[in-house]
Amino acid sequence: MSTVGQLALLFIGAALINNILLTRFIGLCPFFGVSGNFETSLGMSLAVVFVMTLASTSTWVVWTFLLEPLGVGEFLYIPAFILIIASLVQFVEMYMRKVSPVLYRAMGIYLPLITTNCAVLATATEAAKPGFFKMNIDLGASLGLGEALIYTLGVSAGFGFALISFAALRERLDIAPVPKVMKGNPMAFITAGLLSLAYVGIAGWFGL
Amino acid sequence: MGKSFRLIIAVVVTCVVAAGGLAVTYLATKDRIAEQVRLAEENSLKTVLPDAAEFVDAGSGVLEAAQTAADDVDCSAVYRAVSADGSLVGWGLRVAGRGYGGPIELVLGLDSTGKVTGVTILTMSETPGLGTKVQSEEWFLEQFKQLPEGFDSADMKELDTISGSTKSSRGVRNGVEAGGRIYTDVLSDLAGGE
Amino acid sequence: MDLMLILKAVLTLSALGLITSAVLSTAARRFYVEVDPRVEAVAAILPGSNCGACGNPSCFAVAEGIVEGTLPVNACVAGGQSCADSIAVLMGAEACAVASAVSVRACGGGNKAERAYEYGGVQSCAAVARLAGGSLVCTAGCLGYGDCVEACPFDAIAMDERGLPVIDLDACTGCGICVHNCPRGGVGLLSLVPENAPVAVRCNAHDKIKDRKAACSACCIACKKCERACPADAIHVIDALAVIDYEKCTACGTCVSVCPQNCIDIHGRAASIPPRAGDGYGKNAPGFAVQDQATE
Amino acid sequence: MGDWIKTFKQGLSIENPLTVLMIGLCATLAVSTQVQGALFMGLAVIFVLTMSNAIISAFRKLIPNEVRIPIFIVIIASFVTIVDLTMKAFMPGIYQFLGIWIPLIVVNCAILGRAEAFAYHNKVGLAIADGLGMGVGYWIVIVALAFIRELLGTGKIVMFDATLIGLPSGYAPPGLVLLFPGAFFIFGFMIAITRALGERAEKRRKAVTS
Repeated sequence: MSTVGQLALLFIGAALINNILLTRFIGLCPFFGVSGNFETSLGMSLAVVFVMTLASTSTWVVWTFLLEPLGVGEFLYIPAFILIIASLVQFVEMYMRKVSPVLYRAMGIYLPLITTNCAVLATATEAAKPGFFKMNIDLGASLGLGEALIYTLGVSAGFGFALISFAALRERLDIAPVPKVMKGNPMAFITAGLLSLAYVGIAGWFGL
Repeated sequence: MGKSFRLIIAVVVTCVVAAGGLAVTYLATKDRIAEQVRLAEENSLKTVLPDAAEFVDAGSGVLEAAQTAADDVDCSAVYRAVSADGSLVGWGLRVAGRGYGGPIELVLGLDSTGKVTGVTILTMSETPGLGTKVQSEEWFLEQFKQLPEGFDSADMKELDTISGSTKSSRGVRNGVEAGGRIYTDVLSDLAGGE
Repeated sequence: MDLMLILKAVLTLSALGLITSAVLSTAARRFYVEVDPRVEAVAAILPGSNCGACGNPSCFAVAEGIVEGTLPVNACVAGGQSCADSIAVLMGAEACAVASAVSVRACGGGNKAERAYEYGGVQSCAAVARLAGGSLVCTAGCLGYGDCVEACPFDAIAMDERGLPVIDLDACTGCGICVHNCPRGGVGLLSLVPENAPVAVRCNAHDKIKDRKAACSACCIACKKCERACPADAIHVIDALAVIDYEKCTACGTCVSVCPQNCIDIHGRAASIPPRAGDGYGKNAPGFAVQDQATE
Repeated sequence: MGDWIKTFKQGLSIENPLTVLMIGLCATLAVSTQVQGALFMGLAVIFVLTMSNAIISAFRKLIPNEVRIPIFIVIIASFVTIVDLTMKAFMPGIYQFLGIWIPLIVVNCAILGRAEAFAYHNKVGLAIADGLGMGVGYWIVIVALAFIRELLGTGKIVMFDATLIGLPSGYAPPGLVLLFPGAFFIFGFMIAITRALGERAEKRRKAVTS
């Protein structure tokens, strides 16, 4: 099943067709908060790619070796996964702040923001237990670790791509002649709507 | 050392209480959930095969053969529909074609000659109001009944799709088409009903 | 069977809880990094949910911002009013006097500056700045469409008849929003100077003198007369542009009278606003009384 | 009792999680294609927010500061799972529609944020008031959004298979409204309107007082 073509489709599917931000609506809180300026969204996307991969690997391991065999996964997966993600983020943040303050300055400050990010939990659960989110690229009964990683990389790349393109748009937005009442957030929403129209279009290319 | 010990205890105690509570709720609701799923399956089978009295699982051998026949569409259950006196009335298939929002699980009723007696949708996650029209537009599911016995993908061409939700209608059509393939490859020679 | 399930569930989750909290507490000790206690105090008040709604990456970054003074006390959106009040109390107790600053305009051109093209588009500096670098021949001058006027939350800026924004020193709080909003704010057209800065160089040009003169008649021609005349050695011509060092400046006003281009003038007083009695600008300076209206 | 009502009202208007604080957007936009679904999503949020606020403020003395985030998360996750299981058992139709959005309540910024900001520092009574206030604030906005989207998108509002309100049959519903981009547009306009109304009310109040 895991020919290179299959993996490539998995990656593109997760990144563009089912872009987690603009076509699945997951992870919008930081999307509108952080995209205010360009640098923060760059740092944020890097941090998301890094943490999401770590999170998905750990949830995949915990699911296949701990929760699934014991049969308790069905109702314990929410607290278990979110506990792992929160502790993982806190650990990485402490580690990074101590070991490399420079990297921490650039990327580390976004780490806590990722604990409450719906996208990370959604992808971690999807990588561990496919089909739960009914993403329309069906991932088969269960993902091998390699496929789970590729899937997560795809999703985080899509997240970063959407966030950065939206941040660039928003910088232009501040100077656009917009009626007073629409200034700021409402206008950001309308732009996000247009951007998501484009992403829905991308899905069309692939005949989905 | 004492301080961090207290921290760990606090977390562990919360986990114990939470896990205990969740386990109890899970047990309380487990049977009801199973019941719901079985019930949904039961009456969807009844709607597609009205004159069948009872549905018998066709056994894992038949299921594997059906899954190979259906190949890209996954088939999760095959039932033998038998009437009161035990004679074979037809087959109930649970197949899942891929729609826009994800897999669309269908229950497909075929009579002993392989003609479609009915199609109902078990679960789907299409966009409400657009994709869900495959269910709300009665003519769409009814049109599968006109398919001849032993239909194949050629006959499927004439069926028309719902405007605005081509992907969802194609998902349903793939499911039914897979049912046709299962019938011609696997079920037709079982029609003798051992 | 059910009891077993409950036991298994309790064991798995508490095992996870044990591992994660053990790792975290040891990590907390081994990776301890000393942090300014005030930042921690503010961070404790903030919700700590790091939701990003305020545009900052994390609550900790907001706490640092508030302590450093770069963020307002009510920066936290999610925490709402209650959280803002408690932070204000905390910060109020320790708010040290920050040297207050005011904004200054480094351009004297306005209507006198040559136009590169007639512009009829959106009346905003940012928009015109995007069109071939702005409608002025001069690449650093004030475009005059009033983005700073509109952006100023304290209404401290008003356009005068010369087509130039004038900053009212009493209203200006030095928040820097006008500098941020001016498309040429970053390159020195608008900048923050100490509140009592008496004089200002009304030119921001960095190109060659020849081009400058062609672009605008009110530009600094780097003749260095001010540099030679200044008793306090507070003004120097650095890469062909006069720059004032406000620590040394004694507000004597000699440079104002000496400059042949009248490019240095009294800071913060528009031609249209008559000089107010009791202006605190270098009372004893010989040149001031005479120069009051001459420059405009 | 006075400040109980004040906190409750605050949650509704000044600190409304959606229109003002703009947190917890993920579920709102996705679920608001059906009033029935939005109704139960709002109820689920109210239940989880109020219960977790109550428990957190009840035990706030016992919860050590250093590990407060993991403990909050486990408490909120348990309440979310309880909602998840009960809905799967008793309301399969609606659970089918809400699907992933129930588990994602646990990372809903509004809940963790309020639990942390408010519940951990206040008495139980106030925490419950805040939970209810924020929850109802969230609920009203999500149902309003769903009402607009379902009416415009499908031409009729269907609740428990009963059509409550239907537009004249000639109305050809534009598909876009139900798709994701439509959610962004409509929510954008909604915030603009609420902001305009808020400003006008503010002006009127200022005119009265000054």
